[in-house]
Amino acid sequence: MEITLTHYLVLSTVLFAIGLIGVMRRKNLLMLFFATEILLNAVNIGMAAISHFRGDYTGQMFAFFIIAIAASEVAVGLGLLIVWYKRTGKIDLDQMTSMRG
Amino acid sequence: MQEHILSILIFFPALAAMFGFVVHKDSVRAYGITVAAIEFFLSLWLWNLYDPMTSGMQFMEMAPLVSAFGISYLVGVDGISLFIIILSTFFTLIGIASLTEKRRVKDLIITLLFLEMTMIGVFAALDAIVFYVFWELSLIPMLYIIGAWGGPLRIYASIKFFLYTFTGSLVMLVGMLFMAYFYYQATGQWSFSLLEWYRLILPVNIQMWLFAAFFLGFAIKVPMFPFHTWLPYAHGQAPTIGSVILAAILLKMGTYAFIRFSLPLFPDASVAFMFPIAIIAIIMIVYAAMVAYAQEDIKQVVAYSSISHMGVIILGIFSMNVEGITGSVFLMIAHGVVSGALFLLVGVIYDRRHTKLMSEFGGLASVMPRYATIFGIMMMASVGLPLTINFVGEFLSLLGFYKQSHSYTLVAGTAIIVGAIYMLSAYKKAFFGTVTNEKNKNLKDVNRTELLGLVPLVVVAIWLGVYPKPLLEPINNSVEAIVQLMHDKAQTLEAKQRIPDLSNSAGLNSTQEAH
Amino acid sequence: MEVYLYIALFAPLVGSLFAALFGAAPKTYLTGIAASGLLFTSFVSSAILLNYVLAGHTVHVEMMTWIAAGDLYIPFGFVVDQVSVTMMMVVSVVSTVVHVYSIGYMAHDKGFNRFFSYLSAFVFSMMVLVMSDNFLGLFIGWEGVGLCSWLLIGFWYHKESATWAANEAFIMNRIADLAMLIGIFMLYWNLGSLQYDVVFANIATLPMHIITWIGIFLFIGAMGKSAQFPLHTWLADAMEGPTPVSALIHAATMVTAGVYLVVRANPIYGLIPEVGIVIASLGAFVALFAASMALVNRDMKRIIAYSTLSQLGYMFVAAGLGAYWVALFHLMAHAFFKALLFLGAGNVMHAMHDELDPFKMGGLKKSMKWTWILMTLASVALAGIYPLAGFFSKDLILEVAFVEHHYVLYTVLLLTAGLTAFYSFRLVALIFHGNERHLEHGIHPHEAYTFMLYAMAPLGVLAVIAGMAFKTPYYLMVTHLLPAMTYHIHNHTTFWIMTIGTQLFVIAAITYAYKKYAKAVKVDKKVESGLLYQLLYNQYFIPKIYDEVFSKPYLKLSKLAWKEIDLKIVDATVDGIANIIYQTGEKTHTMQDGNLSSMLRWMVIGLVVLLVLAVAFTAGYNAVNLQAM
Amino acid sequence: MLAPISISLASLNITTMAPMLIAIVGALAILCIDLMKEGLHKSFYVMVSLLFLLLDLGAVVDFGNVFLKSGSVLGMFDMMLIDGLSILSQIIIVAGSMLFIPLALTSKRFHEYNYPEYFALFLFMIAGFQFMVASDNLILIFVGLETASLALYTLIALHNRSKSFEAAVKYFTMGALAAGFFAFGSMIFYAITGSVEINQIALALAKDEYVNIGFVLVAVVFLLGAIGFKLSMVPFHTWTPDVYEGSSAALAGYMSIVPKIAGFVVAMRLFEFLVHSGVVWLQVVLYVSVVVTMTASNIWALVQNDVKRMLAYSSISHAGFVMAAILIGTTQANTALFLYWALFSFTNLGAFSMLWVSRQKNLIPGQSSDHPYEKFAGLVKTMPMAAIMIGLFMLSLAGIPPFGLFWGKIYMIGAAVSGGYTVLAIIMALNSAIAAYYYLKLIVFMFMKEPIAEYQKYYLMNASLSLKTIIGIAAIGTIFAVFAVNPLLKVITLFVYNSGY
Repeated sequence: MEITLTHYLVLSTVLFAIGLIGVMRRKNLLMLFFATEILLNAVNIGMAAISHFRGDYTGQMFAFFIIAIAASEVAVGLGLLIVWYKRTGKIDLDQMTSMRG
Repeated sequence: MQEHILSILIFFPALAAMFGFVVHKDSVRAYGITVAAIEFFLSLWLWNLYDPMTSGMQFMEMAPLVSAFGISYLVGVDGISLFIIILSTFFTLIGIASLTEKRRVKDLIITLLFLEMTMIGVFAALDAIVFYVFWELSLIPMLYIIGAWGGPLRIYASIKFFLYTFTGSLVMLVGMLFMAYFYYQATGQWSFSLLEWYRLILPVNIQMWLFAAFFLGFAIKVPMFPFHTWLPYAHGQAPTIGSVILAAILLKMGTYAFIRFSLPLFPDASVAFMFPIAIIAIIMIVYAAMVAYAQEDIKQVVAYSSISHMGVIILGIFSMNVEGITGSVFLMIAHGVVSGALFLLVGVIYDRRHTKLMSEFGGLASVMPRYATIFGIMMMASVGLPLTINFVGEFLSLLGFYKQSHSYTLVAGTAIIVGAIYMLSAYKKAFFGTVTNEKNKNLKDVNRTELLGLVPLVVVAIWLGVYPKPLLEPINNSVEAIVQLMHDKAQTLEAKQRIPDLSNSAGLNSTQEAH
Repeated sequence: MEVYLYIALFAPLVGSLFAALFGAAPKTYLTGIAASGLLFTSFVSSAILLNYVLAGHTVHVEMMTWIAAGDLYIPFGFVVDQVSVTMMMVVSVVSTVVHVYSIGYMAHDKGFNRFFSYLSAFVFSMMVLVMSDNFLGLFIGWEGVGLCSWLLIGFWYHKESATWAANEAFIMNRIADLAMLIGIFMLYWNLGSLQYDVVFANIATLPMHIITWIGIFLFIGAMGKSAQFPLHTWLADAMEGPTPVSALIHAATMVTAGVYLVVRANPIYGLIPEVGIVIASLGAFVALFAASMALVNRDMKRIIAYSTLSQLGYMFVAAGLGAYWVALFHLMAHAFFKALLFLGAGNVMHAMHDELDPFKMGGLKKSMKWTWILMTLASVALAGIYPLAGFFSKDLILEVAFVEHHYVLYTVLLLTAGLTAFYSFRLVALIFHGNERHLEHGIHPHEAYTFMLYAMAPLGVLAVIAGMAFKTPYYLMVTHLLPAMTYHIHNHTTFWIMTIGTQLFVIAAITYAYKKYAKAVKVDKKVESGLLYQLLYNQYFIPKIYDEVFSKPYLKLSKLAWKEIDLKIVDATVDGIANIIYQTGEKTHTMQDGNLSSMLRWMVIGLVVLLVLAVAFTAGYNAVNLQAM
Repeated sequence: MLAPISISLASLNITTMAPMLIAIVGALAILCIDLMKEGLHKSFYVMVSLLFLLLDLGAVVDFGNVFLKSGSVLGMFDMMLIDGLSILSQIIIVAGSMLFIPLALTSKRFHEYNYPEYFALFLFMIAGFQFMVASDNLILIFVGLETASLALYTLIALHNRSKSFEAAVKYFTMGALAAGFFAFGSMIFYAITGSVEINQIALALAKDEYVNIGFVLVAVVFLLGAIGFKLSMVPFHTWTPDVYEGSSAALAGYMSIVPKIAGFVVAMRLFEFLVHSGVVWLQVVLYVSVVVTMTASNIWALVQNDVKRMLAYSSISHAGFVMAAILIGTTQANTALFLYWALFSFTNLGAFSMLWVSRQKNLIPGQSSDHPYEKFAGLVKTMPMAAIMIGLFMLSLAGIPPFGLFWGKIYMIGAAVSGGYTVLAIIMALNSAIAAYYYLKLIVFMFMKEPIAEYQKYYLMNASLSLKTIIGIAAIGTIFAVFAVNPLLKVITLFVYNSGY
């Protein structure tokens, strides 16, 4: 079977869906961050594939930027997470409801 | 200075109010009276300068404000607005002079002076947006007056007053913007100037929509049935001064706007909506009178009586002829004087007893004869006795509408019956009979401060009832211009027929084109 | 002459304002004397004007502009012509008398000054009413007398019944005033003016139905002021006011304003005889109707009030039948003797400490001789016995009805004449003859002040001679303006049979009344419990019906309008809309539950919904496009 | 093999990046200064930041002149786009930032201002926003967006309270999800058009006549999610109230203005060509979301007990109101957007500053949030000027004339009317009426209730000269806006019109 762009895109979409589901379901903050990483990386796959099939480097460039951004996001996210953990001793989302309404 | 007299009139109170922050609170009342008196004399001077034979706008001032969007500071007076402006300054003066409020007088007086600015602004504005600015701005001082010095339900009442009026006027704003857009389409330029708008002849279906949009804003302000329910609360909770200004001036903004906007801009729609509005007016007259009759609180009686009288004014406006509109403008002033005085009078007794329930009183005529006399005179004026100020307006308004419909006028004319019913029965409850309540036995009659406010009103109420000519003449001239304009602009056959053509009659000798 | 006109008109106003100055001050005779003096001035001026008019002139002045708007122009204009000068004389004579009388009558009242202020104000209004040269000016006076009537009926404001009656009178009059206003509107829009001369000159050019409507509306206005059925109930209740007031306002002047209006508007009514018939019929009906109520009433003043009502009916018969000068003549004559009757009743009331039930009086002729004489004189005049005033004016109306071939009206009026005689002398008999029943109640009557009796004397004289002496000069004068119709029964036999028959009939009624009431009062229980008696005694239950049908339902409806419609529907809708918005907020803001998971879920849900919409739209779009292809 | 790269430096047109570079240099300078000398007072950093922002603003204004002479400028491989929109929005961004940065000079000590990093991050963030608006390349927009967002998360967290961290985490997580949306949307556009430049995408789509309308819409959905998050469109708005509540009032005010104008510009670039191309779906969706955003947030604002939260919902509502411009898409509407936002920034600046000056460090017992309405009860009796100020800003927010926002409001509604969206105009007007209620509620508390003793000492606790100055500027801007409207309108119209919007 030849692997076409469609396959990549489907993979990308499936991964994105997985990410979305993770984002919705995960109650652990760390896991949640992982899910967002999956989201971004799903896009990376798609970008790279399209870029390849179109013979255009823009997509790859985009992917690189996404990687960079994902990395910085992790940095900031983990920073926040650590502080939060230090203060509360938990990283459970359901604890985080002091503001509402 | 003469050419800027309107701007001076508008902004002098506001400036004085700012200065008022500095005045010590013990002297602020004197300050307020001084400012209001100066303002009043300025307005009299305006009257003196005003040429009663000219129908168009006088003392016009123009300064571009947002020229890119066609908004400019444009003010002017004609016979219709002149006297309402004088009424505003008059009542501010009377209100401050007879102020009995003890709590935070300084804030109150500063607020009143701001309110005065907005009132004059509304009546002097000839640019729709400037008009709207003052229109909305007038809500705020009133909100504060009701909310801060009012009765137990004051916050509910003030918010209701504000939101209700605000909602209506926002719809009106959309109408204004549409109107400006229409002008833009017709001429390629933005303009909010009323005088420019007067030149437009709009398609009838657009007139209908715009009329409806403006109507909502005005109707709530008037207030017309069924948008009237804020009024009893506002009056019921407001302090005396608030009720006085509200009844005397603020309500007139709605009816004034009908004459200034709805009629000349949308003559065909006005004619088309004439009968629905007449029905509303009749409902206002009769229904509000009935509700007034059922009231237990004397202030509410006066409040509902306002609605009833405003019904007559509306009827006069939509009579579309000179007699009716002139009458309604005059009745605006008359009702201002009379209802203002009645609210002042209710305030007198409220200050003494801290209740307004009629069941608490009875037999006051023997304890407070002077009070009862003044109240009686004002009540009779309110009932529309000839030779009092109200009669002239009511008569002309009804007379005017009779031209349009006989049967409607017959029903509307019950105003003079139902009005007598609630007023006389209220008077009977409060003033006649024997004094049964111990607390009323030693009530003091009206004192000098109170007389200071009341006597001028009595004088005006009778003077203008006997000799209304100084007012009627300029009003008449300006109204003729508007009616002629409406006739010229009317497109539908019905409108052409319903709105009289004055160009052939002798009455137009002194009339010039409105623009 | 204009000076006299202004004096006649404004002297009462000056008197009123002068008295008003002392309104809050303690009683001072000065007010009464000054007011009376000024009225006398007014009377003198009127007399001078009368003299002038008799010479065939009229005076017409325009004082100043009142209302001018559009094409409407209404001045304060006054006219003294044959009709108005008659009215002016009546008004100024009766009011001068009443003023002087009141100085005595009100001597012990706290509101003495106030009373004169009101009373003079009334005279001023009445003068405006009769002297105005246009319909709206008339309306000023019309409403002005209404106001003064309200003030004076409710003069003793501490009495519930008085204030109630005052309000009733005012409101009932207002109902009629509305019709009058409508009539005025019609005049204006059809003729462009409200001046009498313009209106009357042009009225004939209008289509018939419009004239008819104008006539009807104006007459309804007149019905209110003149208390014609069905707007009559206020008049009897108005007797709550001080008796001089009843004499002046509710007998002599104000209530006749309606008749005056019809007479004044005779060019209009002359064109619409059908309406005239209706007016005459209603008048005849009221004459009988009111007289019937007077038969059994046990309230002295109410009896006289019903009598007034009945006589007003007579006047309307005359006016309706086109005999305007006859109506006006009876108006004048009636004013004299009816005022006299009331003032006499006032004396009796004073003596009886405000007792009104004649069944509790009796034999007063001993202690109150002059009052007895004057009241008997007035009653004789009222009954229409030759040669007193009533004979000339009232019998003339009977003749008019006869000559115009309205035999039903004639019969009714004749019957009423008998009834009138009966109740008048029933009253006289009960009060002045028989046992001194009042002694049981510990009352010792005394005659009124002498000057009060002197004050009444002119009326007494007029009651005697007015008919005899004035008829011809009056006729000659007034027919300059009013249609000069003479009503002669050409058959001499018929004339004499009618005149003598009427006189005999009336005398019989008087005799019967004396017989029944002059000796001892026998209360016939059987008659009193009878249906007819109850019906009459309760005024045909009309006040009750009005109360049940109009007053109470109106109050109920008002309460309903307020509590149910205004508060529970109109206001509740507004608050409801606001509440719905607010409650939506309250209910839905929990969607913001602060949990990050649900926030993320909202975002994804939003995305998914949009995606679904996008897919659906695309599917639809493609489908449409495929079809298009 | 790679083709040899030959680029002339001139065509790079590196000056197009000058404004952002100034901000970045400023940030780096602050960090370097901190390395050299620690413990400098915050006023130093505030002023240094201000200076750099001033330079930044100068550069932007300079571009404004260039633009007026010669139209849009492209640079950096056509990545940068300096057109009227970018200039206007950069002016608002930089000027807004300049007005907010002095709010750091409170009289009480707040610990985040002791970190120079705070100011460095602040400048980075501004640079990020500037990049975002100065490009029509999705990559650069994305990078700018993320740079700014990441800095912002950190700024929020630096407030160092439990609620701030919670806010930062929430914002961050949702931001990450939104970033995913943006990336995925871009990917789809890239897939169907082979470009990530908006004007190229537009051309490509127009060329094949939107044959892939389904995919276009899917891409639009994702981008709408991402931008909608930034602009807090319902239902992507849920972060807003919590984040505003968690962060300091000053920062919350900042967030209500600057990030949003950046978002609007991106939205204008992204969606308007689609609206104009007759993508009915987008029109409908925008219409609905504008109405829902305005109305729903207004309704929620009604029931808030905390002023800052109320203002959060109110700013959602204002954003929804302004989004209408993108739906209407006429020049007048786009002009209205900028006008509205410029006026809004003054008023909101004032409103949040007034909260900021009365911020207390510790809550008193029974107090559930920083700024409950009760805190302001009877303010007119204790501090009339403060009450009048707050009242003024509230009235302006409510759109009462003649205060600032009114003019924006009528121009926007006027744009809706002239754009043929009469019903929308009425909905917008009625929403103003609903909104008036909650603004009034604060006025009612201030002017019509009795003061509550415990709160009294916290009024104006934070006030310092610079804060008062800022409030004064805001007040003047709000009151006398009427005189500024005409020049603003003229300039904005010129810029917007010449940018082809």
